[in-house]
Amino acid sequence: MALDVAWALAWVRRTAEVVAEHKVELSELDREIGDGDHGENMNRGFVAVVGKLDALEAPPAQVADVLKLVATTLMSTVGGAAGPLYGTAYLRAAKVTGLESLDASAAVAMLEAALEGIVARGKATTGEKTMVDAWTPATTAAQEVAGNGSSPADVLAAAAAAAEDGAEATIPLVATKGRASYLGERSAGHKDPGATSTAYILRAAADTAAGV
Amino acid sequence: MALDVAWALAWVRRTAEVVAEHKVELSELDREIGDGDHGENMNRGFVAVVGKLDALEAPPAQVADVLKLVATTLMSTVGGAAGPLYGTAYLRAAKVTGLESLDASAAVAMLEAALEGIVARGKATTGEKTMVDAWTPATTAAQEVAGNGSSPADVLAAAAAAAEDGAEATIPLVATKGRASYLGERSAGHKDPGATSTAYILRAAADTAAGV
Amino acid sequence: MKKLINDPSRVVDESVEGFGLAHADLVAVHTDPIFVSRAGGAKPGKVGLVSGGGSGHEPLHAGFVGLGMLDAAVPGAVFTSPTPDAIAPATTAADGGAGVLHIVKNYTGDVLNFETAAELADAEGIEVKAVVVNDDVAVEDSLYTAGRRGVAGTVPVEKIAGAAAERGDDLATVAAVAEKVIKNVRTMGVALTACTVPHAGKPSFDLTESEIEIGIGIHGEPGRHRIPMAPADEITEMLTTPVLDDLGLGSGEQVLLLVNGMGGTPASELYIVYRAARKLIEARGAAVSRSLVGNYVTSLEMQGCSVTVLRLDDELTALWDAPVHTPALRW
Amino acid sequence: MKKLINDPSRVVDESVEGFGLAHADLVAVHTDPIFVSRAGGAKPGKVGLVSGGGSGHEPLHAGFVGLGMLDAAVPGAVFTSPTPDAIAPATTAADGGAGVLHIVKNYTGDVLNFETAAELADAEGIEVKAVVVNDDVAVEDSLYTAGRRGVAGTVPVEKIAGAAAERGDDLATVAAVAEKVIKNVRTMGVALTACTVPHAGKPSFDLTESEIEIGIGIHGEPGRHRIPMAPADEITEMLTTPVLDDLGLGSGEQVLLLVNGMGGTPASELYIVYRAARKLIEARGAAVSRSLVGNYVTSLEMQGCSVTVLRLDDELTALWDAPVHTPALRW
Ligand SMILES: Nc1ncnc2c1ncn2[C@@H]1O[C@H](COP(=O)(O)OP(=O)(O)O)[C@@H](O)[C@H]1O
Ligand SMILES: Nc1ncnc2c1ncn2[C@@H]1O[C@H](COP(=O)(O)OP(=O)(O)O)[C@@H](O)[C@H]1O
Ligand SMILES: [Mg+2]
Ligand SMILES: [Mg+2]
Ligand SMILES: [Mg+2]
Ligand SMILES: [Mg+2]
Repeated sequence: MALDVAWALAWVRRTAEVVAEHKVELSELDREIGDGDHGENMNRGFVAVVGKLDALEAPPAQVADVLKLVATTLMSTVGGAAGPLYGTAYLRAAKVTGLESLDASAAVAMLEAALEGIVARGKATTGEKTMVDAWTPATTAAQEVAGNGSSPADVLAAAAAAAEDGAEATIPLVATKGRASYLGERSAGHKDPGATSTAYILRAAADTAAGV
Repeated sequence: MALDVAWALAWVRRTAEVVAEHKVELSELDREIGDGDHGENMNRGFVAVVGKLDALEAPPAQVADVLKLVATTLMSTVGGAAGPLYGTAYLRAAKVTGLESLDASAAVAMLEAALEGIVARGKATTGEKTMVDAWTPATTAAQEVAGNGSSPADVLAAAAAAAEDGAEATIPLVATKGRASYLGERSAGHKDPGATSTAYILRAAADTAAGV
Repeated sequence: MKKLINDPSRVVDESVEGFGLAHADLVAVHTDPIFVSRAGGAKPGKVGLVSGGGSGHEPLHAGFVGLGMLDAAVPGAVFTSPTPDAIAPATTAADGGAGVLHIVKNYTGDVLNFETAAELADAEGIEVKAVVVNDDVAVEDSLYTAGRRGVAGTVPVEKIAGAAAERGDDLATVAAVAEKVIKNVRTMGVALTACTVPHAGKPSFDLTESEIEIGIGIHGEPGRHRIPMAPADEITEMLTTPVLDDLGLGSGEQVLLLVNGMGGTPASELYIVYRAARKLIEARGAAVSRSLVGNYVTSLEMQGCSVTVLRLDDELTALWDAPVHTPALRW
Repeated sequence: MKKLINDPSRVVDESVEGFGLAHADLVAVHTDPIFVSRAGGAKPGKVGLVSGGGSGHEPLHAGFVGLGMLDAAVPGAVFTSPTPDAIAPATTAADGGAGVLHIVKNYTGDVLNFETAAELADAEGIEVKAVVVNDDVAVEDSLYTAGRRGVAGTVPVEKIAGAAAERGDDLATVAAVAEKVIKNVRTMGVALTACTVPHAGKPSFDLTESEIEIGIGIHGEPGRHRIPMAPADEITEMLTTPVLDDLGLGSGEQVLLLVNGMGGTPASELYIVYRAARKLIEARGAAVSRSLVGNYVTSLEMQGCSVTVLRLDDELTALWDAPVHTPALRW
């Protein structure tokens, strides 16, 4: 489907489903190298997002409206590190999405903006075992695919696949940002929860774009 | 052996050994229907008694001196219910032991005095699942045997056997005195720790009298 | 058993030593026999208050030594009443010439040891009266028990009698005030887990992951019955209703509500219980005019709590509000 | 998991409600978003102090709202930093026209959420400064971590900065006082058991009956290393020596010693640790001139403790001694 407001709504609702499904897994990952709340935090946030969407009198007109609603809701319900980081990501993404539906380069711009927002807030670079390790390869892969003249759905598919690989690749890393950094060497051998939730979010984006 | 001061010292030291040996058992019994400290309490007391005996410059002259030392030491080191009860028992017993060695009727008098002391302090009668349920049959058995013209050692042997039976017979009782009474019906099915320690103390008396 | 201790037989000594160092401005620690008294010594002309009992209930009793509360406290071995040879010198230390009140929790061991100590003090010419706290409604007060146990209700008894002594009441009056509190205070407790006495090395009873003990005492002894785990509001109801019924609390009355932690329960849970208990009291048309929530009469690291309700009148309220300055209670 | 709760998702709401009812004389509880402020409202002309963080550390922070300490506290979900939409109105409530100091524990989530809230408050015309508490020496403060965590050292920061605000210092001065405390306070902790976050339903990590975690934080996160169980004096040494070394504590200095319980440890054990820590400090020729022992910054029902040492000078001592009247700290 086209990356229009209907897609944005579908993406967000699908994300809520996927996060709910993987709530325990995400908290479990966080329990190993953090404080065990990441699944609960994300689920609380996306349940609230869906609640707000359901309560809207008029449906949002644009992709940007949907993303802004997600941003403010996550900001005020998730808490922890992930709340402000994802909140900023969606807020920055909202700012670059155009009026109607996104083409491939707009999709890339959206991902770039999200990544920039996360880095601006969290000051992490790649290799620090954070969600940046999922967002960075996702954005790079999206840029490459878009350069080949692919569809917006292909862009998101490439981003999702790269985010999944990026999340897997956090396993051997020693964390140097976020709560996992307190563990030092003991953080190695575990997958980063934030990178994992990023992969789920982008997979939901790709699947809904592909009409799956 | 004659129930003289040497016997009294042997009895007390044997008691200390037996209590140490059965410390865990006594606490375990108390854990089931009380607060789990009876073995620890009794052992603390008799360790202190032995310590005091060892530290004496001159050996005690009479049975009464030994029993008085036991009484005051138990009183100041055992605590709980057992401390004042046993303390009073030994104190009263000390008062009725004569100058030299005990004959059969003096042995009976010693047991009677101990029992009276416990009852005076604790206000328990038989069947309330306390140490009174060991001391009472012990005293009765001693009286009977003494009436038959038996030796002092036989008196103590009869008392010990009756105390052991009395302790066993506390198992089905519902406690109505002491800490076990808080359990109500749930106190049935367990042997009373104080009756059990009484049986050990009287067995030590009999065994040392018999030269075992 | 994992505990922050060095040696089971040294727990009380070392802990009381640390307590004395941390609160040297308020208390003096005596060793051999061990007891704790006010830093300044007895106040001439004031009735002295002495309490004590087995250790493992901290801050009870030593944490309540100070202005407006106790003059001396006697810690026994863990969960074992102290001995007369320690209670007697504590009584002497507390005596300011106006006599001494012994505040005794109703356990055979405590009663007997304090009785003997009172005889010793009497022989020294110190007038001693004793009151026996027996607030635990989990235990039937009948011919067939040693009477009710003394549990968390001991805190308001010590606080209020302490205030009476501080304002200059004589021994008979302080004892009467204490009796009045005892007559109007009731408690019931629950355990979610057992506790482990250091020298025993294993839990005082066995509870599965889905069971709790209702009507627990404070010595790691089992309660009156065992039930499946339930929500906090239901558990609070099981504790509070017997307390209110036994008190015969009626509409228009005012109470102090004390939710006491057993040692291992987070404050957040105690406040959830407080909220539920308060609603039950208000549902009877009574009002909670004074509150206390926290660990005051504990059972080592046991998880659980007790609910204590004290019927207040103007006198008891004023005495409760009077200044207190002790390591564990201060206003 | 056995807890005195009704519903994992209602733990914070119900507990804060109970807290507000029990301490209505001192605090006001706001709901949706949830925060706690002083009962009387902001004091005109006084710098406001706001702190907050994940719940589960009670009495931190709401227990420290009141005269001489915080003006408002913002409890997040259990172990999860609160959100800006709650921190911002708490900041407004705390503002008496002289600006507001945010006291933030150093966790990425706390820092980011307070930062955003400060922007929101700034947009409302409230001047906000923030200090970040990072006293946990278990975490290396290097390029390779998010810096040290903020743990029990938060209590003296809030107390002393609160006293500075109460005496009328301006925002820059209050912030400087807070920074001075932060520069001079260090902590290290140990866990004997893990804790269970209500919605997680299982322990935050697994420890056997013979292991402990050294260098634990306050969020049920594992520590830096795991060692076999050891006597209290040895454990205290492992906590205190890194603290004293990092502080560079020398002979002749004076300190505040805070032995903080993690929630499930009996007071008696905390005093045993206090005794051992005090000896280590005195062995360096330094003196413990102020002490605090108890549950102040907890991790739910975790068993364990932390040792905090604050280097004192005359100013910090006087501010520590200044009156404080909050639910959890009062003198
Ligand atoms: N500085 C940072 N930059 C980017 N991502 C971060 C940073 N710090 C933490 N994260 C991400 O946040 C995730 C943890 O989120 P969450 O568990 O919800 O918050 P908290 O750590 O406060 O409990 C980590 O797995 C990591 O991916
Ligand atoms: N009123 C009483 N009269 C006689 N014996 C009693 C009485 N109360 C308790 N006991 C005895 O004391 C024993 C318990 O002693 P102990 O465990 O040392 O003291 P505590 O009950 O104070 O912990 C009981 O098993 C019982 O035999
Ligand atoms: Mg987390
Ligand atoms: Mg016992
Ligand atoms: Mg006992
Ligand atoms: Mg968190």
